[in-house]
Amino acid sequence: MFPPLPNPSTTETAPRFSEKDLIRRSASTVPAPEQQLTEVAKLIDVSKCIGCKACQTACIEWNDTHPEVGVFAGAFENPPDLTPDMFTLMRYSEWDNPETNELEWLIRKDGCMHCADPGCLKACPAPGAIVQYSNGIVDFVHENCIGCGYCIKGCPFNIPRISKVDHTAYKCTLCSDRVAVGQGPACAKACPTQAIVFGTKDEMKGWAAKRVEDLKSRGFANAGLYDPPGVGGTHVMYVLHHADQPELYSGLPKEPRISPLVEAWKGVTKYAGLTVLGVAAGVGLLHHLIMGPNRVTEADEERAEELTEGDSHARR
Amino acid sequence: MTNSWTDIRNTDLVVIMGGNAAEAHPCGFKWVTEAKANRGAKLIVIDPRFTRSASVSDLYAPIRQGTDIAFLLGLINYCIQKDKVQWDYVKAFTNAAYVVKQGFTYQDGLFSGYDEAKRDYDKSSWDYDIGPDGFAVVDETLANPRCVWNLLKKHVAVYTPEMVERICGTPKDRFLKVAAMVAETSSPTKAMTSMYALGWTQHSKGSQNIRAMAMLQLVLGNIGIRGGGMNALRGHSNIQGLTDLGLMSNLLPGYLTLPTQKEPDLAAYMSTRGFKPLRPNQLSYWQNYKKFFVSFQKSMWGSAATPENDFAYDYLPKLDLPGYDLLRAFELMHQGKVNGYFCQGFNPLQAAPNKKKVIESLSKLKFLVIMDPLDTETGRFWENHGPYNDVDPSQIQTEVYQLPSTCFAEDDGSLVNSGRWLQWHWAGGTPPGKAKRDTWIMAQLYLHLKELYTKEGGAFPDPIIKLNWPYADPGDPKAEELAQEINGRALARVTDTADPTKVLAEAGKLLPAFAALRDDGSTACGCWIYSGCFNENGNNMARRDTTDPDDAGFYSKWAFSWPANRRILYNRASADRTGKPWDPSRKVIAWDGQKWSGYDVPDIAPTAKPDQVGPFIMNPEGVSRLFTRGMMRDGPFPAHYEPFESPIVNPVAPKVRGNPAARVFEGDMAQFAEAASKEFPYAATSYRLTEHFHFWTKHVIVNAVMQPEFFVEISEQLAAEKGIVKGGWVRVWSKRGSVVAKAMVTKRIKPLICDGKTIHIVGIPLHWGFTGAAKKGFGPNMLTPFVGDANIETPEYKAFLVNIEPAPGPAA
Amino acid sequence: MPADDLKPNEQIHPGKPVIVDRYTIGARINHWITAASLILLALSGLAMFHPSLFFLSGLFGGGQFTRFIHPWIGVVLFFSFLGLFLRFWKANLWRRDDGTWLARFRDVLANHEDNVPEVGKYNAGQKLVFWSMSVLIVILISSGLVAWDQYFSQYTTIDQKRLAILVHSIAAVAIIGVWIVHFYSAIWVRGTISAMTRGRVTGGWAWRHHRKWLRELVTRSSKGTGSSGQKPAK
Amino acid sequence: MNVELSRRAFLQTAGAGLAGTTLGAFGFADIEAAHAAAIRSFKLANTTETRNTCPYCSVACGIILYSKGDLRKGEKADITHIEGDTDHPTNRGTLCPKGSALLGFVKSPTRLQHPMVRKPGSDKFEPISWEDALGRIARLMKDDRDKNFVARNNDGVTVNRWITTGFLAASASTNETAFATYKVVRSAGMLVFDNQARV
Repeated sequence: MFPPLPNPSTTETAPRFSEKDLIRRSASTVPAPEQQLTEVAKLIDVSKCIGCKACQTACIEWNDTHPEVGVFAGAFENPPDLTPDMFTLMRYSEWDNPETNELEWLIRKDGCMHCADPGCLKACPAPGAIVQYSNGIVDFVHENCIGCGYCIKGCPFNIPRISKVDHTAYKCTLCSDRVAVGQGPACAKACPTQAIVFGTKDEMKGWAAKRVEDLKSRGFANAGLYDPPGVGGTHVMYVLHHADQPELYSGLPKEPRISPLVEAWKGVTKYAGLTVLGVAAGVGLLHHLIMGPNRVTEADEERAEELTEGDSHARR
Repeated sequence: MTNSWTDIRNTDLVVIMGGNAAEAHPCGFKWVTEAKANRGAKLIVIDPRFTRSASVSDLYAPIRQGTDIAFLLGLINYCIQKDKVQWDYVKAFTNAAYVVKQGFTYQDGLFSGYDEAKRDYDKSSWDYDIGPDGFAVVDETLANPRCVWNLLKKHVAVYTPEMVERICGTPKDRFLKVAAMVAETSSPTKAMTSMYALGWTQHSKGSQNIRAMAMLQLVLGNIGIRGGGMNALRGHSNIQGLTDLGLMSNLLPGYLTLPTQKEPDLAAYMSTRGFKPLRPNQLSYWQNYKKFFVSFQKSMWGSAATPENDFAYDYLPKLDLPGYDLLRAFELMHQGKVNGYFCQGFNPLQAAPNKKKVIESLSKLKFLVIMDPLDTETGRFWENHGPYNDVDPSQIQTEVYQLPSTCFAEDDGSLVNSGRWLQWHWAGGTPPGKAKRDTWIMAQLYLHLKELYTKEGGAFPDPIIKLNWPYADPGDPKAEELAQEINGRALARVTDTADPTKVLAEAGKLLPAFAALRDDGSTACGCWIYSGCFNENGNNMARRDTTDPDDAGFYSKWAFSWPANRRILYNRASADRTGKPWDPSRKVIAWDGQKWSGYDVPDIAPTAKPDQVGPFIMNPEGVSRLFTRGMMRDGPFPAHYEPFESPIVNPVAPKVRGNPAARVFEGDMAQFAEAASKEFPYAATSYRLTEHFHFWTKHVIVNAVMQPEFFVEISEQLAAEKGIVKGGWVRVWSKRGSVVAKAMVTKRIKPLICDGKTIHIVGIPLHWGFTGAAKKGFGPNMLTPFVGDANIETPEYKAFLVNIEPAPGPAA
Repeated sequence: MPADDLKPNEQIHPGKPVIVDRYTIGARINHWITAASLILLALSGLAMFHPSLFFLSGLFGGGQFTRFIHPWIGVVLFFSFLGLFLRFWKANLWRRDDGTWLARFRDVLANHEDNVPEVGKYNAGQKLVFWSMSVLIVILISSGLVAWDQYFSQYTTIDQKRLAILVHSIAAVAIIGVWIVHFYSAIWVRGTISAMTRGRVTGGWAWRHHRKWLRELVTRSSKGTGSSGQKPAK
Repeated sequence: MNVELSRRAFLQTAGAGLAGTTLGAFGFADIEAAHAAAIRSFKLANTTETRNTCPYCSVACGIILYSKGDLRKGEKADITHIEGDTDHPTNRGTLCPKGSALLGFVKSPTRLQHPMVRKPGSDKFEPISWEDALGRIARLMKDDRDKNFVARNNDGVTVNRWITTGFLAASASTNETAFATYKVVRSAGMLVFDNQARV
C-alpha cells in the first residue's frame, strides 16, 4: 500500500511555499526563486479507479463549493461537466475491446493536470491571476482574475470554468492550501482504492512503473504512464491500461499541447501586433516631420470663392 | 464476516457475487485492490450487471438474478468432478463422513417431508444416524452411500456447466473459466474469499445462496484461514450490532432465542437449547446457553430475576409464530391488527416491498412514532406528494409523532462493523435545535410509561416497573453505563470453576469475558458475545493501538472484536489435524504441543488437543456442516428455485414455483406475475449506487448532486427494441405498481439466453423518494413483491418481473 | 452621375471664406460615438491583449470591469458604425478615378494633390478606411461574440473560440492600424477636423481635397436642386 | 505507524525545500501575506478534533470531526469539516463519496429540529413540546397495551405478549441505544420488533 496521507494538524502552521516560490506568474515576470522546491505530483491509476466519485465529494467538501442539484441526463457524469463549483469529474466510457471482446468500463478522473508548461497561464492577460510554483502547482489567484476566459482557450485539457457568481476562473488547486501545510490533496486522501496517490513527481513515476508492470502481467500490453511531453509533462499523471489510446478515456488528448492558435495569438500576434501599430504611428509621425501638414492655401480659398460666387451670381 | 476487511489483503482470489463491494463498500474494497496489487490476486465478479466492481475485475461473468445456487452448486459439482477438493480439510473439518438417516430424499425439487398446504417441511428425516452411544454415525472412508459427501455429490450432479448456462444464462466457457480459477484454491496454500451482501440475501432463498458458497468454501478448505472466509459485507453501520443485540422479534441478545408458547417454563425452554455434543470430546459451546440466558435476565430485571421465578422467565413474551418480522408486521397492520408503530431510524415506506400495501397499512394505524435525524418519507406517508405519494390526508386518521434524534456526530457509543469490530466513537458536535439522543428518548419514554403503570396499574406491569434501570441519571443513561451493562458485571464473587481459589471477578466488578458468566444468578450480562468489550481494563472498544505484527492484518489491539476479541472465526481450521498451519505463510494460530497460540485469539480452548476437539465449537459435531440437518426451513442442501416471479419455468423442478418453503401471505400470491409471463417479460432487480447511501444521502446536497434523479438501467438491445432513448422517460410497471423514471441505456447490461429464451434485465436503483435534496422520484418498492426468504424473511427485492415502455415524464 | 455623392444638407455658403456644410449634427454625433467606442475598445482590448498594456485596465476601474465592459462597448460600436455605414456607404462606392488616385498616392503623400484626379466627397484613401473599418468591425463583432464567454460560451467549441480570439486579435490590430491612418490623415490634412466638429469645411479645403464634390455642389445649387427652403447662412 | 511517520517527514521535505532555511525568518505577517496572495489559509487550524466512525455502511471507516468549539470543555461545538482518519486500520484515511460528504448529513437542511405532531386527518405537522409528545405517546402505548395484552393463550400458558404495537429499530444507532431500546421494548412484552438487517 502506498503510505497513506497523514491526518491534518489543527495547530497553525506556516505554509511551506509562497509567493517566493513562483516560477511563473501570468502577464508578468517573477524573479527566479532562490531555491527549487521538490516537484510534487498526483498519480491517478485508472486501472484501480472504481468511479465512486469520492474525489468529487471530497473536493466539494474541502473547497466549500456549492454545485447545483441537476437532473439525470442519461449518463453517470454528474454534474454533466466540470463547473466553477466542481473542480474534478469522473468521466465514464463503455468500450468493447475489439481484441478481447470484453467490455471495459474506462473511468477517468478529469481535472487540472498542472502542466509544467501551462497553457492557461500563457493565455492569461491579467498579471498574477495564474501562478506556478516551483513544486509544479498551477494555481488561480481570484482577486487578480478578470474573468476573461482566456485560460479556457489556453488549456489543452479544457479544464477551467468561469463562475457566473464572481466571474473568475476556477479549477483544481491541487489543494495548495493542504500541500502548503504538508498534506496531500483532499481527493487523494479520500480515494478509497488509492487510485489517486500523491507525492513527489519522481516517486509517482516510480510507483507508476510498478503499476504498469502489474497491468502488463494481467494482459494489458500497452499499459503505461500518461505524462505528456507536449505540455512539458504534468503534475497530475495517469496510469492507463491502454496508454497507446488515451482518447478512449473520454477523450483524453493523445498528444496534448497548447493549441497552435493560442501559441500564435499569445506569441507572434502579441508582438507583431504591437509592432505593426508602433510602426504605423511612427510612419505617420515621420511623414509629418518630413512632409509637414497639408494646408489649405489662400489660393484654394479664392478658387472656391470664384467657383461659388459665379454660381450665386447666376442664381441671383 | 468470518474474517475482517483488513484480512482481505491476504487472499489470492476474490469472488464478488451477490454483492458489489466496489460500489457499496468502497473503502473495504481497498483491500481487494491491495491484494491484487501486492499479491497478484485475481478478482472475479459474477453479477447480472457489469458493475463498478466488475470494472476492475480480472474476469466478469454475467448471471441471471436469482440463479446463484445453480451457479454455486455447479462450481461444487465441478470441483468434485475434477477432484479439486481440499480432502484433508473436508475429511477433518466437515460432516462429509456423517451418515444421514434413511428416509431423507430429494426429488423433483423437494426434500422429504414436504407439506404443500403448510408450505413447510417435516424435517425429522433431515438428520444423522445416531449410534447406540448417542453420537452421530461416521464413515471416515466416505464409502457409505448415505454419507453426506455421497449425498452431496449426487445432489449437485445435475448442475453441469450446460445446466448452469441454461439456468443462469452464463455462457459455458465463461463459467468454466470461473470454475477453473475457483478450483485452484482447493490447494492448502491458496485462499479464496467470498464477498457478498444483499445481492444474495434479498431472495426468497437468500440464506441458501449463502450456504451454497459456504459449502463451496468448505470443499476448498477456505474457511478459518487468512484471506479466506465467508464475508458478508453487511449493509448499514450497525446492522451487525442490532442483530447481535437481538433487536428482532424472535431473538434475545447474543443469538439466544425468545421462548415460544410451547415452552411454559425455563426447564422446557432449556431442553431444546443446551446442545449435547454429537461426537466425543467436542465442546458444543451452546452447552453454556443457560449461563448466557440467566445473565441476560439478570441484566434485564436485576434482583427481580431469581432462581425461584425461573429468573423472571415469565417477564419475557412468548412467541406463537416463528417471528413478527417486518413483512408480517405490515401484513398484520394491513389487516388492521396493529394500532401503534415506532420507527427508530428506519424508513419502511421506502424500504419495504410493495409500497402501496405499506401506505394502506400505515393508514390503518392509530399512532405512528418516528424517531429520526432526518425527515423521512414514512413520517410523511399521510402527506400528498403528487404521483410520488398520492394520498388524501383527510382520509388518514393516524396520529403521527416526529421526534428529532441526534446523528452519529452528536453521540458517544459503539457500532459493530461487518468484521465484528466494536468501535467506539465520540460526539463532536452540538445537536441541532431540540434534537435528542435516542438513549434519552427511550429512557424518557420508559419513565413516562413506568410512571403511568406505577400510578394506574394495568396489564401485567411487573416487567415494566421492575426493569433494571441502574443509571446515574435515569432520564439520560450514558453510553458508558449501557456499554458496561452489555459487558456484564459480577453480582457476587465469581471464581474459576476448575480452581475456586482463583477469583475471576469480585462482586460489583465488570466481568473480564463471557467465560466468567454463571447460570446461578451471580452474573449479569446484557449480551454474552460482547462480554469483554468494557471490562476492568477499560473500554476496549475505544482502543486505538494500530500494531499489527508481521502485517498479518489482525490489528488485535484496535477496538474489540466479538467474540473474545477474535478476528478470524473458526481460526482453528487454519491448521491441519495436528495443529500445523495448512500454509505457514498464512498462519493464524498453531499448536505448539501444549497450547494454541499465534496472531489471533484461538477459537477453541487454548489447551484443546488438535486431534480431539473440532474447530467448529458452536456445532455439537465440532465440524462444519455440508449437510445442515434441520437447521434451515427449506432444506439441508441448497437447491435451485426460481424467484417467485421468474422469466422462465424452473428447468430442474418445473412443478415448483419459487422457494416451496417460503412464507406467502394470503392474497400476495395473486399479486405475483406467473412464470414466463408475457405481460411482464423482463427480469428486474433493485440495487444501490455508490453515490448514495440508502435513503439517507438524498438529504445530503453533495450526494444529491452526484446522482440527482431516479433512473433505470437497460441494455442497448432492449432500448432499441422498445424505442427508448438515453436520458428519456420510461414507465416501468409490475403487477403491483408503476413508476416513471429516466432511462440509462448501457452496454453494461446485456440480454442473457436462459433455457433458450432471451432475457432482458431492467436495473432499478433505489435511492429516491419525496423528501430530501435530490429530485423527487419513485423507488423500486412500488414494484417489488411482498415475499421473503424462507428462513429470515428478507424480501425478494433482487428478482421480479416488470414491463417497460417509453413514456412522457411524471404528471406532477 | 455624381448625385450619389451629394446629400441634401450639403450646402454652400458663399462668403470669405466660402463655407461648405459637410456633416449633419446627426452624422457627427454618430461619428463621435463610434470614435469614442473605438478608442475605448482599443484601450480595453489592448489591456487584455498585451501584459505591458494591462495597466490600461486601470482606466476602466480594473480588469474585471474592463473584461465586462469591452464587449458591451463593442456592441455599441457595432450599431453605431452601422449607422455610419448606412449614411455613407453610397458615397464610398469605388469609382474608376479612385484607382488613378491610388496609383498616384506618392503625390498625395507629398502634398501634391494637383497631380491626382479631382476627388468627390471621399478620396480613395478614405474609402479604403471606410471599407476596412466595415469589414473589420463585422469580423470583430462576430469573433467577439464567440469569445464572449459570459453569455455565449455554450454555443461554440473551444477550438472555435481559440480561432475566434486569434482572429479577433489580428482584426483588432488591423483596425487600430486603420484608425491610426484615419486619425493621422485628419491631422495631416489640416482643416479636416472641423468637418466632424462643426460639420463644415471651408471652400478652399473642399477645392483642395474634394474639388469634384465642390463642383457638384455648386452645380446642384445652380440648378436649384438643393434644399430650396433653406436660407443660406449669412 | 512507522510508514506514516516517515511519510510525514518525507512530505515535509517534499512539500517545500525551504522549511529549514527561510521558515525561521517567516514572521506572522509573511504568512498572512502569502495566504492572501494565493493560497487559502488552512481551514482546520485551531479546530477541535473528535474521533468518530462513519455511520453509513458497515466498513465503519474511521473519521475525524473538526469543530469550532469543544464539547469536552462544555462548549457548543459546530462541526466544520469531516475527513477520514489515517490511523484507522481499515480505511487508512480514505472515504467513499458518502463519507467524504458526511458534513452535509450533519448539516442537512432536512434534519429534524423540533418534535412535531400530525393530528388525525390533518395535512400538516405542528410543533409540540417534548414533554407533551412523550406523555401522549406513553398514554397511547399504555391504552393499547392494557387493552390488547395477552397474558395467557388459549391453552392457558402464560405468554405475556403484546402484539398490537410494534417497533422497528434502526440500522445505525449505537449498541448502547440498541440495548436501551431492547430493554424498553421487550419489558413491555412487544413481539412485533424488527430491525433493518433484512432490508
